[in-house]
Amino acid sequence: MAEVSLHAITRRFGPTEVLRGIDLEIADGSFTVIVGPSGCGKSTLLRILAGLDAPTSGSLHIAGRDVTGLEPAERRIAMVFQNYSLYPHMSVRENMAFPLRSLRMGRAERAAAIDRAADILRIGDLLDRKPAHLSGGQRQRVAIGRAIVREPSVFLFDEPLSNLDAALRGQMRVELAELHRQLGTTMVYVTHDQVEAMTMAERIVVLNGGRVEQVGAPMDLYRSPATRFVAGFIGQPPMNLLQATVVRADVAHVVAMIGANQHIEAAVDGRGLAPGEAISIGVRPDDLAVVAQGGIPVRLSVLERLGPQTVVHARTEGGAALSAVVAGDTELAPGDRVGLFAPADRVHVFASSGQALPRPPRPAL
Amino acid sequence: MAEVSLHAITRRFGPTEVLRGIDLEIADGSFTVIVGPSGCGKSTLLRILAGLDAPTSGSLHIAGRDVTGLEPAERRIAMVFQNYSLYPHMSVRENMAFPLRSLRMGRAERAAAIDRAADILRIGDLLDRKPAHLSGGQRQRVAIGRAIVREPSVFLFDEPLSNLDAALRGQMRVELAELHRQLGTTMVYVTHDQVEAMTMAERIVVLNGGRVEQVGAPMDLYRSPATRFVAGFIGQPPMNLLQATVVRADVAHVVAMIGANQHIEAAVDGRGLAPGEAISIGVRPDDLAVVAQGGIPVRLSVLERLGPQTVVHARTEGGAALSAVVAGDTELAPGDRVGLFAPADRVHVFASSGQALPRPPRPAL
Amino acid sequence: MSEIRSTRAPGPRGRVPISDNDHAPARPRSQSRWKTWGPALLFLLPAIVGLLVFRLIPIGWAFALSFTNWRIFNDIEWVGLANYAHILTSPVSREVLGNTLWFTAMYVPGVMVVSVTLAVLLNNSLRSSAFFRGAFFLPYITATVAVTLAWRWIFSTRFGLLNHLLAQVDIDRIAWLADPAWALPAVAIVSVWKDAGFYMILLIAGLQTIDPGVYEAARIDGARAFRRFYAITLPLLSRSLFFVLILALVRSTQTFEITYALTNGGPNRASTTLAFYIYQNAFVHFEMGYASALAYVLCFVIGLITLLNFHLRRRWVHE
Amino acid sequence: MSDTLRRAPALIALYVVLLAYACVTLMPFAWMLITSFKESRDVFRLPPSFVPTLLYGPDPLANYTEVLTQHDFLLYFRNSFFVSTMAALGQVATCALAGYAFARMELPGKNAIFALILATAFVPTEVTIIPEFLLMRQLGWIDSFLPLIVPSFLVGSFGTFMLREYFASLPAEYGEAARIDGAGPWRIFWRIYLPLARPALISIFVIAFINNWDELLRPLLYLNSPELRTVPLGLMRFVGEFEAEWTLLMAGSVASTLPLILIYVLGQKYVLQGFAGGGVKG
Amino acid sequence: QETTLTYMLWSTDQAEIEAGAIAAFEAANPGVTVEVQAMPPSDYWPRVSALAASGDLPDVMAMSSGFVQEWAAAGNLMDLAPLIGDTSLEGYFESAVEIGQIDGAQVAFPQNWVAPVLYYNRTAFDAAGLEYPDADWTWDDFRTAAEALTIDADGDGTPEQYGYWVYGRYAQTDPWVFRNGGRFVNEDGTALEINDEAVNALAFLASIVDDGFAPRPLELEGIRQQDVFGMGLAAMWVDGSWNIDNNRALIGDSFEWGIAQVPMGPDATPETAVAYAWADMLAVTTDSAQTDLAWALVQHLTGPTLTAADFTGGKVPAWSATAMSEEWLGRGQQPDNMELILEIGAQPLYTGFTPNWSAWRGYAAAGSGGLNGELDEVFNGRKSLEDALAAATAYGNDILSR
Ligand SMILES: Nc1ncnc2c1ncn2[C@@H]1O[C@H](COP(=O)(O)OP(=O)(O)OP(=O)(O)O)[C@@H](O)[C@H]1O
Ligand SMILES: Nc1ncnc2c1ncn2[C@@H]1O[C@H](COP(=O)(O)OP(=O)(O)OP(=O)(O)O)[C@@H](O)[C@H]1O
Ligand SMILES: O=P(O)(O)OC[C@H](O)CO
Ligand SMILES: [Mg+2]
Ligand SMILES: [Mg+2]
Repeated sequence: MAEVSLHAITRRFGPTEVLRGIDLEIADGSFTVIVGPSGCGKSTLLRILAGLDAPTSGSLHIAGRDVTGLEPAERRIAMVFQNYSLYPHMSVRENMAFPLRSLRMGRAERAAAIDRAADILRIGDLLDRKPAHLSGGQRQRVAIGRAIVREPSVFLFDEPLSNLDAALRGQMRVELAELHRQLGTTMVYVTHDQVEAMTMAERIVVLNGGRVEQVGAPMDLYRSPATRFVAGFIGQPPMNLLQATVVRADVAHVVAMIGANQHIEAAVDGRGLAPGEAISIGVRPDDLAVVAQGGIPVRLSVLERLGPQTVVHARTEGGAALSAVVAGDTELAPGDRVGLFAPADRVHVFASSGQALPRPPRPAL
Repeated sequence: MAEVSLHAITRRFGPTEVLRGIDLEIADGSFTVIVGPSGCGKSTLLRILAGLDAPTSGSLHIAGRDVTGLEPAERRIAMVFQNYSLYPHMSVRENMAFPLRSLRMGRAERAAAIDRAADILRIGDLLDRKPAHLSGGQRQRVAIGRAIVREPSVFLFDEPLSNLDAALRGQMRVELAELHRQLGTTMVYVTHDQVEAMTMAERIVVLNGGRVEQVGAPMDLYRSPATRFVAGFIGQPPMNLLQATVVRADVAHVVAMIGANQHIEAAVDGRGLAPGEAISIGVRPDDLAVVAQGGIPVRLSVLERLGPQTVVHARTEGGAALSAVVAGDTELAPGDRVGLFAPADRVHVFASSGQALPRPPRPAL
Repeated sequence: MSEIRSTRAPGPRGRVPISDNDHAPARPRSQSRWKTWGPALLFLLPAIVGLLVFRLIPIGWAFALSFTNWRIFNDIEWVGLANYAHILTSPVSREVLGNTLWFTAMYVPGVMVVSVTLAVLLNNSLRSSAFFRGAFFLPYITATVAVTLAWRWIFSTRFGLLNHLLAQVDIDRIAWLADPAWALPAVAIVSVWKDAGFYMILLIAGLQTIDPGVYEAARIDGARAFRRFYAITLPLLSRSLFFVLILALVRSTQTFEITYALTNGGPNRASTTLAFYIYQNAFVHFEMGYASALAYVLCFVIGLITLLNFHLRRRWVHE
Repeated sequence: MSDTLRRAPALIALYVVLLAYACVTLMPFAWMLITSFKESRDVFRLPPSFVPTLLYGPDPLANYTEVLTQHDFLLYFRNSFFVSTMAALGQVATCALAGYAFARMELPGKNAIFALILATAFVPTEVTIIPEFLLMRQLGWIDSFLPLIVPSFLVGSFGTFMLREYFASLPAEYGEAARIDGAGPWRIFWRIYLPLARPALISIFVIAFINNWDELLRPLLYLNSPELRTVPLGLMRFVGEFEAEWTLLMAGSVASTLPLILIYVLGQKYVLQGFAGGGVKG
Repeated sequence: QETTLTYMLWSTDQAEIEAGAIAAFEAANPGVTVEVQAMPPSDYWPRVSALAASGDLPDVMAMSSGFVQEWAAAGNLMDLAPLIGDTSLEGYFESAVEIGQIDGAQVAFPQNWVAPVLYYNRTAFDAAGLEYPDADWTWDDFRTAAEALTIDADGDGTPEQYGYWVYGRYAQTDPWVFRNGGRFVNEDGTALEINDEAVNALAFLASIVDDGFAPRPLELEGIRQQDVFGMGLAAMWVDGSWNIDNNRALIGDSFEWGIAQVPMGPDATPETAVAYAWADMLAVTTDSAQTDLAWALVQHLTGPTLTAADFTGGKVPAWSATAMSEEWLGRGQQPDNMELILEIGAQPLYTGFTPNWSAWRGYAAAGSGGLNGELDEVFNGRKSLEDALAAATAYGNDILSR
């Protein structure tokens, strides 16, 4: 019942165009994460969805209704802010009652709605506290509580977890995902943290410089980034990206040179490329294997031992930084010279425009 | 030349004892991370090291010299604060010159020191900006620059990365580790983020409630946590901890019951335990395998797909939360019923006191 | 909408142009403009009415009067610029103007130094600080006339407390209130005494917005107390200092109650400042036209000084 | 500062300075207090004496009882209290509305209005008071509290400035959250921002109350009826044609300062916060 | 029918004193209520000025000799002559009534009058073996007495008792000037023209100070000037007779004192040596709509209604019968020669008031400036008399010419 669709939305602040024509369909009941670097226009987009800001041009429909000119309150949306924006002088209960009062809901009805929301979020015993006496995670939950009491048809989240510490962030991610399953309401979630995008989203919208770079399911973006930007942005540790020049290219292969005389092969459709052309080569750290012989020769600089896996940071002879993920612990030490090898079907190639080259067409047997 | 040693340091604020007797030896040139939950006294300890605060009792030596009563400036230390504490009215250059002026260094010498530091940290082109016009990561670097110009013999860091976003935090972790390699100076680093502790430390000091819980290399703490607290604190996703009762225990095995009729076996020296005793069972998510048959039966709730690995969150029939790490992507979906299996030599057992039970003694062949 | 923006939006606060055209979203014009402007206008209505009726009307009226020789109980006679011309040529008004500048030169630095010192000394968590703040604020709230009488007693030449104390260190009696060299300084002393507590409160408030971490960083960096004060505190307090400076400047040109009760402008005009002279002309001699002209000269002087300060502001105030 | 404070000698030096200056600030007040406990003829004894002679007599509070009972001072206190409270409340209300609008609402030309409000504070009262008087007469407000209350009710430069800064320093997100929650401009102001500005509102109330309490010129010009007299007018009764009744004047002054001290002590905590959040920034 | 008369005066004490008389007036005129407003002089004048500006002056207002000319010139004061008609004014001091006449119009009517006198400390005179001052005293006699009365018993260079006490105020210096035939202003009061007799009188006073027989005013700064004599710091003093009350309160019975006329100057003849006195008056304003009733009130408050007890200190009732009553003469109190003031009032009077007198003479809140301020400079030894008078003349003429 509450799909959201944006048509050619632009937003200008004075001379700068912050959103440059956004077309987007958000399915009813989906969990969509809008991700992108700081300043790319995520918040602006979300605020336009909320009605806190209006687009310079373009139109916006929620549940089939044109809401472009409507007040936030008329859109049946709720929003959770990065810093929670709980009303500091009101108790948790009053915070949650605030939107209900606007709806002129009766006292008993209000109490019931609050209890229901408190139940879902397990904050029943906090109802009489002021926000100042809550921990970060509790505040987060209350902010969500304030959003859900109104039973909106779309939830908007603007980096709701970025003020929490790592452990809590991990925990709240899971809780939010569970909440979405429970409520089934459309959720639009803005973050600059690709880990959040990857772990929570059903669909990710990657925004860059006011434009949509790619839309897709998390693993699709991870495996098949459409552009160099998406490739570098999605995945932690980030994809290794190297400058290279084309040596050979055909419909199923590209061989490129990185650094002096070091070749690397990628299984992509290289038909658009000419030898000598400048391209970028991308390899995910977990697609790089540490090998004693062969591969790209590197010298290890830093090892990050996380327990279940170790991230190996290294530099090529040319000085370029590369990282690889090794499962579990490792005997390797900084200063070691090893090779890093990537299978050709895991190597990505990006044209100088930034566009990814597609995998070769299935051989028509 | 600059080892740090603390003897029986205590600190009381009014009635509350924040540090309860800390003995610690920090080796010259080492990178030591002090980690612990919020409020455990980490900052207090670091401030005592810096001379910003004085211990209620105990003594402190740096490079063999008793510095307990000395002013911060007399200790040859430098400190980087969580919120950077850059002088907001001074340019980057002036910020870095500030400590040098205290040393009555000449103009030319000062300029040289600043250029050197700026070089190391790649902030040469920021020197004339004010802190307000720097991004978070740049500020962080300037704060470090201000610390290194003085060539202190000990660096103190108080959660220097916690104000940065995830991607930047990852990047700065590596940079700091590289900086340590480059300078070789003793570094004491305080954080509540165990990922930072794991990835950066040569030695980790786990602090809890004003006491040292465990000191050791990161992987030692990861593999052999001395207490239930350390076990739960170190590792991301955190170790699964379950309430259990002892069924059988001997020198090499403990069999315990978790939930109704569900048994689990651990290869530990269970000689101190009596059947029926309450214990905690701990299993790291990456030590749990998802199996179709056997293991602990669970129902999957949330899947976090990170790319190289997927974190599977599940609930047992008794309602306890368990998580497991699966390499790469997976076909599993929320709602699936599977089993989770842990090999006995990866299962940890904690007595009700919180102490870990040791692995069984090597059989004397 | 322009000022309602994300806290993370970059750019110095308050610099965003107010004109709506720049970034206001394209909305159906007339209707939604009034939707935003209407409430704003209602909110401002009391202030606008007050400004018009109780400020601008009397001010405009007084300005018109400055071109007359109105003596309140007389008929009004238009005299053109005669009042202004007289002010510029009369030796008395030159003397009074000189006194005003001299008073400002004593009062403003004096009150700033004292209030900054007090603020710095009291910007801590000592339990006794609240008491001292109260004690230092007390002069600001005690009735000027009554307390100035106490000061007359302190300044008394022969039987005064101050000269008595000075005698202990072998300093000769000073006729504080009757010596042309000392009368204005005496007025300045009492004025500083009376106002310092108020500015102190403003400055403590300013100090409390300084991140204490900066001081810790400075200690680590080896800066001793004095250097921390002039290299950290002063620059970081500069916004407050500027605010206090403007307040003090305006006040220095407007104090007359203390002069009235302490020296009556004497001896022989030595402590007559412009504000007191305006008061004399307005309410003793009832030369309302002349007093109004004097007031506008005063406004001009204050305005000039204030503009100059705003001009110099960039040099020493750190945003 | 804490490092200096850790050392005993520095702490002692600090206290010496503070106590010395406290003597300077308290001395004149102490003199007022002592004089208020003297008999008239002891006031100008030579050499001056610190002995509050009345305290040794049968009726130590003689001056105070005379002031309070024989001179209708209780009435004056009531009047002053009413006038100061109303004027201060009004000022808080207007400044809050205007400061909020200046900080958070959109209106063409609002900055010009703001500048005008600030600039008009620079014009000395002495010259505008007579035109103001003629204006009040036109309004028919002479011999009522209206001229004392309404103008400060409607304009307060300092307060408007401070509240503008204060409201600007509060996060815009509260208002946005409230808009999403369906609140209109008034409700956002009334239920969200106004309660949050409490420290600033209290500090403006305190300052406005003090200023109005001390006001002499306006009551003098506007009030005729004895039953409308305010405390400063009442005090002026002790300043006679040839003589001042010093002891009564001092007793009255001390008594009239007490409410201000009380207001300050009650508001002290907020005054600092209010200024810190408002115009005054480090 | 009911009417209200408004009446304003500059002394709250006086208002209390008159309360009875007012009540009597109301009783005698049924339906009339008198609304009284009193305030100190510093507040009174701004207040009535504002009322004048708005045309709201009270029916009856207290009027000072110093301001009467300006107020009359501005047309605020009603000419009482038509109201007086043939009513006999015989009971009043004639010269006091004349002070309220300007250009033939009776714009104000006296309630009381005052004159400066020479106060002297009889106990000190006795101790020094001096004769008390009398009508034949010359300035030389005065100087001799001042010298003899200046006593520095402990020899620290600062006399504990001075012979005399003076500063630049009109009531302290101008009696000497006028008693020497001196004048500050020209005939019609349009310009300052300080004549030689005036200069000589002021030079004489300055020499008393310079010779150390009177303290420099700056020495005694911080002590109220009217307390100096009463505190025993000076044995002689010239000031208005209104100070008698203050002296009584301050001196009690700590010493004996008396009053005398200010000695006649060497340059004067009995014709030119005028007495200096002025009156506190009541005026009916031109804003009054009930002038008959107002005049009735003025008559009531200036005539025999008020008793001697209603006049503080040396204020002389304008109704001469009251003044000459035993009660006013205050038998049994110090000074024992109050009739001296009445003698002064019988002499030809001169006030020297002009429009803007307060500004050029230096009066009230402008008291530190004008001639007053310049003379203080002279007495403080910081300026020559010549320079001071030149400056005062320039300043005064600037004011009078505007
Ligand atoms: N009210 C405004 N006035 C002017 N510029 C603005 C305004 N709001 C946003 N911008 C600009 O628009 C751009 C996009 O801002 P936006 O807040 O949408 O970024 P974001 O993607 O949310 O970044 P972040 O991750 O840092 O929150 C920024 O360059 C910002 O400076
Ligand atoms: N100056 C102080 N006065 C009183 N209590 C204090 C003071 N400083 C710290 N504490 C208390 O000491 C305890 C430890 O504080 P500390 O700042 O060392 O914790 P932390 O481990 O650094 O926590 P976090 O991770 O939140 O920074 C806390 O309970 C804190 O409230
Ligand atoms: O000079 P003052 O102020 O003491 O007053 C004297 C009176 O005007 C006498 O009428
Ligand atoms: Mg954003
Ligand atoms: Mg800390």
